[in-house]
Formats: sequence, structure tokens, C-alpha cells
Amino acid sequence: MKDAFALYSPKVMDHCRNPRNVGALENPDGVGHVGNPVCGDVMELYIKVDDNIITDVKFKTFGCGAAIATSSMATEMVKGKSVEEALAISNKAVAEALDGLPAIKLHCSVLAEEAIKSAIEDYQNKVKKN
Amino acid sequence: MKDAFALYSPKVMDHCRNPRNVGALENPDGVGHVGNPVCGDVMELYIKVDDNIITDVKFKTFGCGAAIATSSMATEMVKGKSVEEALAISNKAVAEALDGLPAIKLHCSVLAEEAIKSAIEDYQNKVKKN
Amino acid sequence: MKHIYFDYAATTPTHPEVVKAMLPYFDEIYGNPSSIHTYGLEARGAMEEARSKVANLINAGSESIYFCSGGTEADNFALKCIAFANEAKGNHIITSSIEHHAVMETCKYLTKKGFKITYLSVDKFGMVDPADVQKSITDKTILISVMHANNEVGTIQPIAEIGKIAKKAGIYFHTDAVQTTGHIPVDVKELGVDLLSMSSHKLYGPKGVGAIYIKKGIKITPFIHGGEQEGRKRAGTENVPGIVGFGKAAELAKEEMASETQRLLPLRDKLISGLPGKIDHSHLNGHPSQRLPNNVNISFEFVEGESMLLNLDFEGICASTGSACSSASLEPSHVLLSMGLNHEQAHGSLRFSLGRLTTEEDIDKVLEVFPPIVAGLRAMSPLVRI
Amino acid sequence: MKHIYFDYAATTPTHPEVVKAMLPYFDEIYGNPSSIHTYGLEARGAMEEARSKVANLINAGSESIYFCSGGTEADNFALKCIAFANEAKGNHIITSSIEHHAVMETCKYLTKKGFKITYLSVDKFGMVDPADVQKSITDKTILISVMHANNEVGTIQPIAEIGKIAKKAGIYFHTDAVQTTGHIPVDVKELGVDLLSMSSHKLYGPKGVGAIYIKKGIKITPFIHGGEQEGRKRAGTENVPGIVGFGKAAELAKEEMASETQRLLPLRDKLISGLPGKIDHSHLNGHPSQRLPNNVNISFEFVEGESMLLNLDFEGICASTGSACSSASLEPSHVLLSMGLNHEQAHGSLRFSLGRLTTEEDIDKVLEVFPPIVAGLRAMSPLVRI
Ligand SMILES: Cc1ncc(COP(=O)(O)O)c(C=O)c1O
Ligand SMILES: Cc1ncc(COP(=O)(O)O)c(C=O)c1O
Repeated sequence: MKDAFALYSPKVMDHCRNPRNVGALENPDGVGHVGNPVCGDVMELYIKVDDNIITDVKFKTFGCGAAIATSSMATEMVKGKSVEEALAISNKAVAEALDGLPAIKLHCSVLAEEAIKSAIEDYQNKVKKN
Repeated sequence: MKDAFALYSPKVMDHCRNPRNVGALENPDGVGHVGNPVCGDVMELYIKVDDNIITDVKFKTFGCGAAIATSSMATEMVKGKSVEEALAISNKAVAEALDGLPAIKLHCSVLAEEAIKSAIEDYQNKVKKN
Repeated sequence: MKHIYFDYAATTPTHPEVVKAMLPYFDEIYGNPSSIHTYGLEARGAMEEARSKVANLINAGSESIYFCSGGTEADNFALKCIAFANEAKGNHIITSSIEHHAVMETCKYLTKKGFKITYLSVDKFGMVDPADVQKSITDKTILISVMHANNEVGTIQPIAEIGKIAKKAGIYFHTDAVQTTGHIPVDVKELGVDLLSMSSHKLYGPKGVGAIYIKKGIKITPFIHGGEQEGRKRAGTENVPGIVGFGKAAELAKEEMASETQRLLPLRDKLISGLPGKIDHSHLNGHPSQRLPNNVNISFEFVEGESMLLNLDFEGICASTGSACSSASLEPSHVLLSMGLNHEQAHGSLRFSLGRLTTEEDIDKVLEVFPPIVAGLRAMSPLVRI
Repeated sequence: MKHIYFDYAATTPTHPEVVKAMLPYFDEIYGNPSSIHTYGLEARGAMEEARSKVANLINAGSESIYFCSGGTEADNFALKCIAFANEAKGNHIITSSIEHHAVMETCKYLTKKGFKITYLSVDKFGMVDPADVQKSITDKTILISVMHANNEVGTIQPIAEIGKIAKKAGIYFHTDAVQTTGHIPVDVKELGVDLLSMSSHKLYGPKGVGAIYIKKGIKITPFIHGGEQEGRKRAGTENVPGIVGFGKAAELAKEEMASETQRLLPLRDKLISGLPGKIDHSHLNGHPSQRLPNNVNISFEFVEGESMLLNLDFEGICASTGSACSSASLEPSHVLLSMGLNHEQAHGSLRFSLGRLTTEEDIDKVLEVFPPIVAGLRAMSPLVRI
């Protein structure tokens, strides 16, 4: 048989098949919630922050393979990073870490970036309040 | 191999492959000349008439397979017929004698009928003059 | 790895006997059917034989069958060429809101060209109401186009009833029968249609060939201009092997349709009851009984279609989110939305379409592997609130 | 009986290696390329590989190749879709008087839709003068369409020169390269064309598939509306086996073109000098040197084409009167009339087109059997006055 035309890179497929850090955190320090079901993609990102370092992270995603893979990759990328480092993660960086995404799916990586930012913002708001 | 789709009936093909009565008569009693090269069909029909009976007939045709076959068939049909009987031969009769013609080629049978009529007219004109 | 194929509505494997029938026309009887020498006439003969087989499948005369490159072209042909030929009479076209993209996008194009389109709504089963057709007719209506059965949810439309309305009103009536031809009985006279679209690759014929039935006397412009082929309505050297294959497929379909339907119905129904039986918050889309014998379309709440598909593919099962043509698209199915599903439900629907090679084991395999897939994805879904 | 085939310009036998390449795509890798499961992606992969082979044959990028159902569709696509997309800019189209029916009839249709067409005349060799193109350009000109080589007489047109003129004037330029692609070098960049039509069955690929090259950035409407296939410019489930076959044929053509041309030229020239050598009152049509390596077109005075063809067929030789598309027609060739032949000469012309399986023995056979055929028909011809 022929080599299949790849819809997604092997890395995307791997994260889609075995997504890392799936779930929710019990008492998260920050939660990001982005997207909506009308567009077909919803992401939730939970973070634990200790001493400005993201020590734990989980996600839940409703969406296509790319949405799941970018969420999964995003969790891997932020884990162990400082808040500032995590904020610097661009959608391009997520997509590149997955060896690229089809053009039509690039918005998923944007969503992943937004999910990170949104979770950190939530964390920072909480910090401010306390 | 499949049965070929027939362009022409076997009879047309036979007359096209082995046209009967090809040529000209030395001293014809009548000559019919119809058609023109612009349309792609020219027929000449030569007849010998003895005692009102068409005793010999020859043709020359420039034209497609159907034109050749209808000329050839027309010569067979008029031979031995009285002038009146020959005049009664319709284009339909020629086409039917060939087991039919494709619609797009029916005009060839019209030409054959005209060739017969034209040759007989020529003969009758000559008779009148004498 | 050999996959289990549940996407027959997207395309079918070409039947081995069809392939066998086509083979001589590649490099033995390879003439151009327009050529008047032996090789051309042999090709022509085979093509005309195929035409009568296709005609026979839909109870039409051979002279009303025009071969073209597929169902999409047939739909474009019907709509554009009726529209442009009858512009003087009127500019109004009635269609449904659940047509295939081939009709939908053509209608959008015609809108730009000055035509007005009425898109009939459907009920929750995806069914058009003939009374709505009647009500939508104006003195400018030149064409009604309603599909015979929907490709996503399998609902079979009341075409014969609409046909009567169209006939009484003197309006041309087209049906897209791409999903029904060869699968359920299609009879142009009973249906009362003037134009009908077919596609070979949906009935175990080769891809790249289809046909349009055009009733004699219909006023229509050619779709492709050029040589004398197909009664000057669709020019271009004919796809002889493809047409021969389509003919063979039509012949086989006619022979096997009844028994194949009997074989498929219990398999279909096992899936239709089995999946919602094992997976809660799931429900069948489309009509429960007026439905193609090979179509199963189910919404699984809280999960998204593509991710289900990929996971099924990991397990060696090929299914679909609906229309293959829109798999690259991000839009949820216009068919499901028209039936009243919300976006989330529309995004979470899968189509399993069955066919010749589907066995009960295949059904059991889906019933075995799919529930855990949904469970896994639901565990990951932020939409599940428990 | 096995015939000797001299009608390669009408269509070619599919190369056995091409058939072999196609076979798995009927009933093994049969997925719909739009489906995102394994079977779909495998089909998609094969299709994209074929696209790059076709692109490679004409020195284009894959993204500029749009598959369709054949040369006629490609011509319709180019002309209609450029015309309708650029109506606002102007309504004038320049073409030649010797185009294939696919272009000619499309132009006639466009005339009805309000477009004005200039048909450039040709010289006695069937050659367009680029200076005439220049002179015909107005500020309303939106498209120039001149064929690369003529299908009846084989004359190769000065496309690169016309391309320069079109580019300078900022006018879209289309060429119908159906007779040249795979036979002589075709390089879209050297030719300076914006659109180019190809047909698989003219280069030992299967019938029913073709392609149009559309340079990036060209303003063009889709030809067939529907799904997302072919960049949304040409919808419809793709003819995967056909496309794979076309790709293989393109690959083989590229490899074998130079050697095949070398092999054919002496055979062609033997016929070109041999027939008039043995049959007086006959002369070559088309250009003596700027000519396709496989084309021989000769007028035999006083005799009519179809009757010659039938007699050749009786002897087991398949030839043609010119365009296969018009064999059913009674009209003499518009190409030959444009070149200044009178009706009688035009009616009395034959085309022998050579190809892969043509041998020197085949040529000798024609030289042996054809002179007596002409002699026999001339003996029957009322036009011979001696
Ligand atoms: C209902 C319907 N109409 C039209 C089409 C288009 O046919 P094709 O795939 O032959 O272009 C399809 C399938 O894709 C279909 O299911
Ligand atoms: C020059 C030319 N253009 C267009 C066509 C049409 O191509 P197709 O036969 O693939 O429809 C042909 C051949 O028939 C041709 O020779």
C-alpha cells in the first residue's frame, strides 16, 4: 500500500492518540476557559503555580484532533515553566512543537495559546485579590 | 471482442465495399447529375433505355459510404424496370432496401432518388427532341 | 492493516466484476467512440450497452441518459443548464435546505446570476413537506430540485408526491438520486421527475463517471460545449472504461438490490439500537423508517466528530462525520442544523454507512470498540458537567 | 482481427504500466480522498503524487494543477470561467479559427452571453501570426486562447511569442495543449501561458481525466460547484484511479518523449513523402516542419474522406478524417477551410496519426494498400475528368 497522505504530523497523531495531562485539577490556582461549542472547539486549562513556577497542569478539550493535540502539547510546554516563560509561548511555538498543523487547523493553536494566557490571567487575578 | 456498434447496416457495408454497376455508359440514353462537392456528395447515374425498359445502368459517386451504397442500390433497383416503375422509386424505398440508414445520412437516399429522376428526365427530354 | 470500512456513502470499492468488465477498454478496445473505424465502433457499442443498463436501472429509455463525470457534475448540469435555458420564463428555483453541496453551492452561484432560491425547511427527521413545495411555487418558478435521499442522515424524501405537484404546475423537477440509485428502487416514471442525477462510485462502479437523466423534450442548454458526444449536451471524449464499469455496476445493482437490502437492514438496525443502547446521551439522526438501508447517523453529546473519527481509525474502523466533501471544513453539517440540532450536537455526529462487505462481525466490532472511545473523549470533554 | 491503429490523435491505448498503476485504486485503496480516515488519506496521497507528476511534465507547481474530466472540460473551464470572472473588465476574447470544437463551441456559447470573439485567420500551413494577435487586442480584451498544436493538421503554433504579447498587454492567455502535452516539450513558463488544457487519454493515460493548469493569482470562477475538492474550483469526488493513471502516463511521457519523437519522425516522414509519391493529386496539409511528430494529414483530390476510411477499415487500418468529434458531422473541417482548401479538398482529407505501437511495417502496409483504394474510389468519382 501507498504511504498515506498525512492529515496531521505523526506528533499531532501521537498527542491525539495519547493526550498528556488530561483531566482537571482539584484546587487549581488558575483556570483558562476558551472557545465555544458553536465553533466546535472548547478548551479548559487548569494550572497549579508554586513560587511562580507552573508545577502542574491539566486540560479538557472538546474539539478535533488538532484541538486535542495542541491542548496536550500546551500542557507539556508550560509544565515547569515560570509564569513569564509560559506567557511567552506563542501559538506558532505550539504548532511548531507539533511539527506543524494544516492551515485550516492553525486556529486550534491560537486557542491553545489563549488557554494558557487565560489560565495565567485567572491565576494572577486570584493572586491580586488575596 | 464485443460486437461492434454498427455505423451502417451489413447491406450498406456490402454495397460500400462491393458497389454494383460502377462506371459510365458509352452512349447513355439518359444521364442524371445531382449534388455538389460543397456538400460532399456528387452522384452521376447513366441509363440505357430500350422499349421503355431500363436495360443498363451505371453510376459514379463522390461521397461517403452511404452515398456510394445508395447509388449502388439505386442502380440495382432501376435495372430491368420500366421508366414509370423507376420514377416511382422513393428515397425511402432505397433506404429500406439497404436495411435503413443513420438519420444523419438519409439525405444520401434523397440524392439517389433525385439521381434516378434526373437521369430519366434527361432521357425523356432526348426522346421528345427526336 | 486492513480496515473495516463504514463509509460506503462517501464512496464504494469498485466491484471486482466491474473492474473485470472495464479492463478490456483500456488497452484492447481503446478506440474513441466518435471514430467510425472498427476500434471506435466497438467502443461505441460497449458504451451504448452500458447506457441501456443504466437506463434500465431507473426505468428510463437509453436516449434519456447522458453520461458525465459524476454526481456533482450531474447536479451542476441540471441546475445551471435548466436555469440558463429557461431564464426567459422565470428566475425562481425551489430546493431544500438539506441538499448536497453540489446543489447548495450551485444555488449560491445561481443567486449571483440573478436567480432567487427558496430553501425548504425540513422537520426533525430531515423530511421535506410536499405542501411546502406547493406553497412556494410562484409564476416565476422554473425548477424544483429535491434530493431523493439525504447523504448524511439517510432520510428518503417524498419525491413522487413532489413530482405530482411539479407536473401539475408545469415546472421542471430534478432529484439528486446519487445516494439511492442502485440502493433502493428508483423509477423515473413513478417518481415523476424530469431530471435525475446519478454517480457510479456510490454503487460499486468506478469514480469519475456519473449520469444525468433528462426527460425528452426538456429545455436545457449543454453543460460542456464541444464535439457531438452525448447528443451535443455534454461534449468530450467519453470515459469508455468508466462508462462500461458504470453499466456493469448498474446491472449488478439491479440484480442484487433486493437481497442486499434484506441483508443490510438487520445490520443497520443492530447498530441503530446498539450504539444508543451502550452509549447514553446519544440519539439517531434522520428518519427512523423512511431511511436508506445502509445509513446510521448518530449524535453523541459532549464529544466532537473528528476526534471520534480519528480514534475509530486508530482502531481500524473507517467512518465519517457526514458529507465527505465537507470533512476538510470547520462548519457543522447544514443538514443537522436544518433538522434542529444545535451546533454542539451537530459537531458530535457520526455516520456509519454500510455496504456489500459489511458483516455482522464488523457491527459487533463497532459496538465493542466505540463505547470506550466515547467514554474516553467524554472524560476529556469540558462540556460534560457531572 | 487486430487492426493497425493510425488514430492516436483521437485517442491512445492506455499504457499497460498505467493500467497496472491504476488497478489498486479500484478495490483496494478505494477511499474518497476527502475522507479523513486511513482509506481516504491513502487515496489522497496517491492523487497528490499524480498531481506532482503532471505538474512536472509541464514545469508547473502542483498547486496550479486542477484535475477535471478531460480536455473538453478543461477548455470549457478556461474559457467560461475566465469570461464570467472578468466580465466587469471586458467582454472581448481572441482565439484562432482553427481551434478544437471544445474551444469553438464554447466561444459560440459565450457570444450568446454577450461576449465578442475575434477568430484569427491562419496561413496556408494553419499557422497563426502573432502580429495578428497584437492587432486584435482592444481595451476590452480579457482572454487570448490559441491552441498549442492543431489536432487535425499538427501545426505547432508560436505560443511563446503570443505569450509575450499577452503578458505585455496584461491579458490572460490560455492554450489548448491537449495534442502536445506528453508529445513535445510543454513548459508553462517558456510558453508564458496563464492557463493550459491537458487530456490524459491523448498521452496513453485513461479516458475521462484531464487537467487544467491555472497560474496562481488568476481571477477565475469555479467550473463545477459543490464540495471542497480541487481548491473549490472543480468540485466532485475525484476520479482517483484515473488521476493516478494520468500521473503515471505523465511520468512515462516525460521519460520517453525524446526517444519516441526520434523514433516517430522518420516513420511520419516516410508516410508524408510516400503517399503523395504513390498517389498523384495529393498534398500534405499543415506545416512541413513546425508539425507534431505523429501527425500526417493529406488531401486526396476527387475522393471523399469517409469512403476512404471505410475502405481502409476493410483492410484493417484505422485512420481518421480529422477530428473524431466531428466524424458524425457532415461539415467539412473548419480547420482545412480556414487554411484555404476548397470544400472538395477538405472533404477528401485523411489524418494518419502515429504512436507508441506504430512500426515501419505499419507504414509500409499503408503505402501498399492505400494507393489502390484511392485508385478504386477515383474510378468511381464523377469529379475525375480525364
Ligand atoms: C446526495 C449526493 N449528491 C451528490 C454527490 C456528489 O457526487 P460525486 O461524488 O459523484 O461528485 C454525492 C456524493 O458525494 C451525494 O451523496
Ligand atoms: C486540441 C484538442 N483539444 C481538446 C480536445 C478534447 O479533449 P477530450 O477528448 O479529452 O475531451 C481534443 C481531443 O479530442 C483535442 O485534440
